[in-house]
Amino acid sequence: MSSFLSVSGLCRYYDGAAAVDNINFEVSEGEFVALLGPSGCGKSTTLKMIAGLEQPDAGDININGKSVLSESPGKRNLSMVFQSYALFPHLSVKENIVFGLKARSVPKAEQKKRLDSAVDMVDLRPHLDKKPGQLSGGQSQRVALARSIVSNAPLCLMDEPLSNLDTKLRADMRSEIRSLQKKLKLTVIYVTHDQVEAMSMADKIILLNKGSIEQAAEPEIFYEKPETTFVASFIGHPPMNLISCEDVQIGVRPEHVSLVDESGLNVVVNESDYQGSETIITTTYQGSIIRAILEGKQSIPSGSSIKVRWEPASEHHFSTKTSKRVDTRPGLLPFQ
Amino acid sequence: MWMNKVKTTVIAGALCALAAPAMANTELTMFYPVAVGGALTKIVNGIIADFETANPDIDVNAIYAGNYNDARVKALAALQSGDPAQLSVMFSIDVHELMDLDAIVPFDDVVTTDEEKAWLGSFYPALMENGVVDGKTYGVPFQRSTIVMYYNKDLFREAGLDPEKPPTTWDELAEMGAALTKKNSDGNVEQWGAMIPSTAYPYWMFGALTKQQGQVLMNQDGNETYFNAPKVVDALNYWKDLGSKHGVMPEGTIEWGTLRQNFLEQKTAIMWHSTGNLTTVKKNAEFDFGVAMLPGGSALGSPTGGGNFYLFKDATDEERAASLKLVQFMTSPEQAALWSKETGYMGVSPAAYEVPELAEYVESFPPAAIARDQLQHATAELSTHQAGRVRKLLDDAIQSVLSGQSTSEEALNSAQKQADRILSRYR
Amino acid sequence: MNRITHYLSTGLAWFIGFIWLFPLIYAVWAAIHPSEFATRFSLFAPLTLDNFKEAWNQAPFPRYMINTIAITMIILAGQLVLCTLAAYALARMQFKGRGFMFALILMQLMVVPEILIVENYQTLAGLSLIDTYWGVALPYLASAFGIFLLRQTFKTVPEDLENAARIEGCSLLGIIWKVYVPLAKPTYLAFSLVSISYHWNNFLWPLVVTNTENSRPLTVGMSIFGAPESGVDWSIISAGTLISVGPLLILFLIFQRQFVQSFMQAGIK
Amino acid sequence: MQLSRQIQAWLLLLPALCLLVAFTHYPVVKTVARSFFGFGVQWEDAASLDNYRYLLEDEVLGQVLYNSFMYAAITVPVSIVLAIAMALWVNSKMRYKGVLRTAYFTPTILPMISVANIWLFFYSPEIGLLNKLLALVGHSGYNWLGDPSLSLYSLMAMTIWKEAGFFMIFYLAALQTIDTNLYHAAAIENASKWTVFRRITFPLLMPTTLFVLVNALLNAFKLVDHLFILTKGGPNNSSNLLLYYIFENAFSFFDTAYAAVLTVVLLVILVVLALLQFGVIEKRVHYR
Repeated sequence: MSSFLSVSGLCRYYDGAAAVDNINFEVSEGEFVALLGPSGCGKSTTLKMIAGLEQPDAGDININGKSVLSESPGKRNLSMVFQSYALFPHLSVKENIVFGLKARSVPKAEQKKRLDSAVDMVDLRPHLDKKPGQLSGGQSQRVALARSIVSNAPLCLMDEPLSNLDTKLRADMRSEIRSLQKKLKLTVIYVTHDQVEAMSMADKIILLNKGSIEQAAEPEIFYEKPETTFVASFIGHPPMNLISCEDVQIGVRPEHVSLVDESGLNVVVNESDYQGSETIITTTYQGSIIRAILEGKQSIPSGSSIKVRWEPASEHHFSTKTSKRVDTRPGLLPFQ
Repeated sequence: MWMNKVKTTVIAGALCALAAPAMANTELTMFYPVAVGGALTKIVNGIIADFETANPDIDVNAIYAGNYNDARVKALAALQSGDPAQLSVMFSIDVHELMDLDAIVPFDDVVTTDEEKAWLGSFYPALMENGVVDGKTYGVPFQRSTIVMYYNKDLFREAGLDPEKPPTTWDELAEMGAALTKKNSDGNVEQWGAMIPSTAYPYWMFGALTKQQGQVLMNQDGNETYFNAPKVVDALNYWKDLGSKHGVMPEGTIEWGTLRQNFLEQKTAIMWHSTGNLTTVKKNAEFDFGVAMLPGGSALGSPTGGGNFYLFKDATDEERAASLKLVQFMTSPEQAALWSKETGYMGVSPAAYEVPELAEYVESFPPAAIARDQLQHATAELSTHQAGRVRKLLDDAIQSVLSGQSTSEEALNSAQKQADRILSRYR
Repeated sequence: MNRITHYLSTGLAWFIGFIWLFPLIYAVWAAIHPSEFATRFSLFAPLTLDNFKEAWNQAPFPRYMINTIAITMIILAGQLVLCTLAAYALARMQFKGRGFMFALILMQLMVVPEILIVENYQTLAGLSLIDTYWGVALPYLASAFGIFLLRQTFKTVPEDLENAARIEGCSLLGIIWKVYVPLAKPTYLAFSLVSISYHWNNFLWPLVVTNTENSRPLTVGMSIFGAPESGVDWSIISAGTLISVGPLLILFLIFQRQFVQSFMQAGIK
Repeated sequence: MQLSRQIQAWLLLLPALCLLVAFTHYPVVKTVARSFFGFGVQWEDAASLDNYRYLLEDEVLGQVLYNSFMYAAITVPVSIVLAIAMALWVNSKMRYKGVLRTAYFTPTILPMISVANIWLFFYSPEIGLLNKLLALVGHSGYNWLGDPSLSLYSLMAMTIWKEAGFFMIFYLAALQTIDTNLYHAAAIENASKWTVFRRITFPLLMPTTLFVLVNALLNAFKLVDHLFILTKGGPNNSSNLLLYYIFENAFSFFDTAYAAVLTVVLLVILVVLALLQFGVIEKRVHYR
């Protein structure tokens, strides 16, 4: 499959410091790609450069094989959904949705047709004449989506579109956006700092840290084969335990740690955190924190000593020096 | 074919160019001020309309520009902006300043025929004083006045005075003024004996008082003033004494603009004011009033005042000829008579008073002739180089004395000193 | 005790209100009664409209009115356009020397055109614009106050709105017109009303720069018409005053609520 | 290729900038130049200090400067205090406060030049309203405009009347933004009205006061319209103000050069006020 969007050697500096530092990736048509990372990692800057809202200091952006760097945002044939929704407060819902069509002088009849189908897709029919100020967060989100839909642009950029919604609504919108994307065969670049969103929605995740790509892969690879300690500690909830051991760090996911009576690692319990279906206990082992997820309610008093263990096959190993994955020396820890 | 077309065009163009001067009217722009009451613009517009009817080849754009100062500013502004006026009515005393700015030409250079020369000599000589410099006539009198004394005959009768015998000397003015000043039970004055305005044009009123002492305020060349001459000091002392010593006039300054209203509301029995107010006073007074010459000190006297016609340098010969025509028209005996009757300003030439209309008017309303009769005692109005600044020096001195801030000697000495400094470079 | 201060305060408020309105009340009184009642009060004074007729006849009010409206509108339109463009550049665009330019513009807040009448007069004379609408208007077209005000307002517009509009294909001017202008409406309204009332009433500069009825606005016309030199007739002057402020007064009475509210929304404080 | 943002920015700025330079910066520079090179309405070839020498000898100038400062020093604080009081009244629960607000604000939209004639009637001795009112209590009245010790104050009264209502609007806007919870908290503390004003309202109005103060000061130096009708600066310059004096020199005396020197004096005063304003703006930043 030839790449629809390709980003190569992209750099952006603010006051001499690199916000985006030599980023390369490719996106195929119809793919849903999540740009994941902590705040300040450069994911939004990357998105803005793709949109044309910012100019890169180096590198190139190709859409359909053509460099778009010299094109203004309006000419790149893409749409964008903003974290703040960016709805025009002085315009009605309807006017907001067709704003771009008007700016591009799309014929009236065509405007109406596209509006109608978009409105039905996102269920906004009863709210068309309201002003954004009268809408709930979810409704505003839908208006922003509708604006993106009517543009008929094959590429849609989403900048943390769900971060202003409450948890329940967020889950609903996740699947809704995903199904919309599939139905419209949209190519989506989705910026988020929420790994759950990325894992559950994306075909491919690009994890950024300090302006560089840490890893780019399918979601399950992120879980199963994190390339760096940063990835390892970013994905999963709670994140992977990292235990220093000579020149490697051993990574074990808390869900793979179990409580044993004998032949385990001696650890001291710091606290246990009851979360309904499970309990997360935090323990210390030789200065490293080890968390374990246990089923049901477990009350273990702080300060008590217990034993834990895991299957050697579920261990990941990272070089202490480079923080990169090393696939040698399994089962390093002696379980007594 | 093509050549023909060009030829025709060229010929047509040339014809148009030739025809243009003959076809197009000469356009004149003139500014004029109004410094007294009434709808004078209407009257001026009427005269202009008559002139245009009589001279269909001349269009006159007469612009009412406010007071004398405004008119001068506007006329000079028009000159600078490259869209000049060809003639204007401006303060008779602006002559030195206009000459310094090289803005005006003397009428002597424009009049050619004997008839025109005769016209130039037809005005009252006293009215020409301010307009003649170095033997050449730069200003022709138009809306000219002297100061006259308006008095309320009813109040004279009430005070037991003879309404046909207004004061003729300074002493009489003080005496009769005292009789005419009425106080209420609180001891507050509710009717004053006399008022002489001391804002707007205080130097003008003062010119009357000094003339009555037989002293002029400046020389004919306008480069010397006599502000601190002993008789000038006396004159100012008398003015001040009317308020502070005789108590017949309010102390402090008296507003020029509201004085007429004061007189009409009988708050003062006597006022000194321009003859230009005569018609308005006549129209609005609900009492029997008289007009008299100003009372005399050692002599009678009043400065002339008001506006003269000036011709600007920046004009074509045609425009200048048309301007002269207009000035002649507006100062002709017939128009001057009409103007005088409508406004109270004086007829500028003896001939004007022979026009039956004005002659009859004067007969039926004798006050209309007082200004003219007073001309024999008249002198020029204060006019110097840098007139505005010099005038203000005197104005400030007068006001500071009347409001009790300094003595006449101090104020006038200081004014004279500063005037000397300004005028020395013109000597 | 508290109640007494309350009544005193209320009384004072209305007393001052009365004094503040009094000149206008007097003008109405003087204008609708014969001139002998201009300085005298009598309940039974006869009513008349003659003063209006007289004033109307003595000065070309319609012409003055047209001039004033034209000048005010030229200034307002120019200010709105120029200030919007400049304010946007200063609020939202990165360019070298922005801070310096802003400081240069703010200078006009202190050095208002009134102070520079002499030189500005010379400039306009050089451009042959004396006694024209443009002559009156030009020095005021670029208003530092307007630029400052709009810049502050534009800065509060979320940047994402602009980004959205850019992605939807709006040009730079399109963004200003479709996003910033509508969002700054209260500021525009407040500024417009301040500008209109300022220039409707402006006197010194028009006095200097106008010569004739071609461009003379109401204020200058009124100063000539009502100059004390010609002897004050308050009845006619009052009538003239009412004629000249009438339109603005009516405009204000209609819009006063919006005016005050837009002031508050615009955050002019 | 789209125009670079730099060029676009300059294009947007250009029209306003050109006019500002033409009618603010260029005339300032030219005024300064004329103050050295000017003579009357002409230009001289060589610079001289003659105009400035006249400045030192000018006896009127001292009076004019004194008047201007007095004018500012009195009208500004009085207007501001009145404006605050008006804003508080209009913002309270008083009945018919809309009428009151209109009354306070009306002077702002009346042209100074027309209304000055009406004030002339109030001030006129003998026939004027003020003295007639004084006569009712048996007082002989004053020559409001004709007495040098009163004329300037008479002008100030009209200025305050004109300005206070305008400043009120700014305070009204500021009052509406004050969090009502503060007043509720004060009510729970049972604070007196005066305490509430002194401890809550007034401090919160401080930024507005600073802003209005500077504007009022600047206004005080350019508000001279009423002089044209009421006093023309008299009697004996007792009510003459700097800007009117500049106008007189330039347009009555045709001494453009000296008017330029006076303008330089005014500019210096304004620069000092400008520095003050920058201080104020800096302060305001801290409040935000």
